[in-house]
Amino acid sequence: MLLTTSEIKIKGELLSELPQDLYIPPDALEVYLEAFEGPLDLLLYLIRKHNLDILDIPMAELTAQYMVYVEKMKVIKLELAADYLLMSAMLIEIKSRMLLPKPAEIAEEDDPRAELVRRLMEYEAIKLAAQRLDEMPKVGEEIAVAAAYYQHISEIKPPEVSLDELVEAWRNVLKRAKLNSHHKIGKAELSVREHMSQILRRLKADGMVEFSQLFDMASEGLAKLVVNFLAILELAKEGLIRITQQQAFSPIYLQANASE
Amino acid sequence: MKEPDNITEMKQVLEAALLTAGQPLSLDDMLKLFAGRMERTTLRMLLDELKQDWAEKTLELVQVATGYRFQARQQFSEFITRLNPERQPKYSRAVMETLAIIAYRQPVTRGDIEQIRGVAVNPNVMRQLQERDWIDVVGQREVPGRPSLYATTKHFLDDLNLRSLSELPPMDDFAQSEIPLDN
Amino acid sequence: MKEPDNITEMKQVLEAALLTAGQPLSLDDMLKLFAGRMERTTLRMLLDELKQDWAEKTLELVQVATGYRFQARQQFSEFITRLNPERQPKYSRAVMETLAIIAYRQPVTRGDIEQIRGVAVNPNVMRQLQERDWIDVVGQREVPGRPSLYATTKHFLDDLNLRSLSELPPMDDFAQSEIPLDN
Repeated sequence: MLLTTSEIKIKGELLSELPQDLYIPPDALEVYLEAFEGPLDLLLYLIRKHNLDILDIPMAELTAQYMVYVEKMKVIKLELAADYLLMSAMLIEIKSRMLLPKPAEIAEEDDPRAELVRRLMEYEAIKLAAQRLDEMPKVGEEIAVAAAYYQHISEIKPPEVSLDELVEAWRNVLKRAKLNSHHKIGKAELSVREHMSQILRRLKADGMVEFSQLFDMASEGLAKLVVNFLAILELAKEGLIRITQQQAFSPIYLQANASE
Repeated sequence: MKEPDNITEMKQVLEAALLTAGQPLSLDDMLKLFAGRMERTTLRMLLDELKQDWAEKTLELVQVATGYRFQARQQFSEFITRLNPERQPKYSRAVMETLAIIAYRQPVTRGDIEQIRGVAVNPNVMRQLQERDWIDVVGQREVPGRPSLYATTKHFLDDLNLRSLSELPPMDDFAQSEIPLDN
Repeated sequence: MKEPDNITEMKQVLEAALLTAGQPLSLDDMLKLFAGRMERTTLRMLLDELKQDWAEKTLELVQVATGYRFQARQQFSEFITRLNPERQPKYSRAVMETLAIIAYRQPVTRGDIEQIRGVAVNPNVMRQLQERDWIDVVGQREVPGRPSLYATTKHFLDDLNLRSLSELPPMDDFAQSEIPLDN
């Protein structure tokens, strides 16, 4: 931002005179804090607006002023004073090198001011970029994003259960019940138990079922037939079904014990 | 931009504001849009027209307690909700353990389950599993009270991506190694 | 409701979702609307059509860094901002210059920023930008002290209506006349 005197106020009074060098009067400190972002900013201002030649700054005087200033400002904003002081030191260094007798040929990049100029120009570009970013429309300021209402439908989704979770639950049951030594359940036993459920389901639906109807000789393998038979025996043993036969060699009937 | 000076422009300002407000706008809010150069009756008329303009669209202009807002028509809510799904609910430990017992020990009665878990089975637990169609009653045990026998269903196997119960991890795979035999 | 099975219905679902989102929706978000029954190429085509459909309307469909969103056309913003007179306070020059350095020179450390601006960076400045979710730490520079490297976020691009950093005004635009070194 480029300032004119009308924008700079000290204790409510307009600043009548703009600085001609890098020295900040202590009573104008707060103003400078707000108006300039640091020594680069101030220097840039002086160069661009007042055609200041950085070599024209009375360095010895400036340094003396700064020492007084730093003494005064020890309590507050010391780091700011340090920034300006550093800049003064840099300028003094540049000036002293410029005063040395020049070799006949001096390359552009050997000019001790080149580095300072590079920094000033980089800072200037950033300063303008910042202004541009500041001016761009932004969401929440100039950009309004569509945000109409919608009814959030609570789809009552049933919980998902994974096999791992099921096994974990069973493991916990066993752990707590200390059933492990008595209830190791293998694949074979699970097949039997599955068939037990299937037979019970069938008996529940059909009432009485003839024994051979529970075996599908055509489509089921031997292992499955055996498992099916074991399931019938287990059901009988657990008293869950009744097996009846009127006389030898007559059909054997199964019925759920409960279905009477 | 100059102030809107005809019905079309006024409706456009209203529409843009209502679509981007993120909350219902009261009549007073909407008057602010026009910097005081709008009568309440005109505003109401514009809102009516806007409502008509959107009659066949994806959103509708509705009046709620605190003002007017655009909202997605009901038939789109289900799809939009997919963008922000609710957290998947989980079954309680009681439900999971009951299910595991029925899966591994079927057919079992509630009494069996209670004996294995050592605590009473809440009827609600059985109901949840039955409503899910994961367990059903396959018979009764012939003991006093004739308790129901529960087993897992075909649907349970489908949902867990199993072809048969024998694909459940057999318990003796880890019975020895992972469950301490402390007796 | 049944899944949409024609272009018109699909566009309606898309439109309703984008008008209610309140933030950009990514292509992946939008695919979720159709529960996986949509190709990316079809989706892009539908978005193009939707953009056309709204070409003359109060809102426009724009693409920003994280996706697509409907936003009010520029000519209505002046009116809409009247609804919220207490706007976000403007950031200080220190904040904006720091942001500009991070945007154009990223990734940078605080030391880099101090070097360019010639003054110490107030930690509060970084905090303001982080709270706005415009910058974040993307790593550390492997030098003593391992200072944090800052970069701008996608959210920053979204908020400035940009798809990528390359859409920022080019730095060359800011090059001023040379500072003369006459002696």
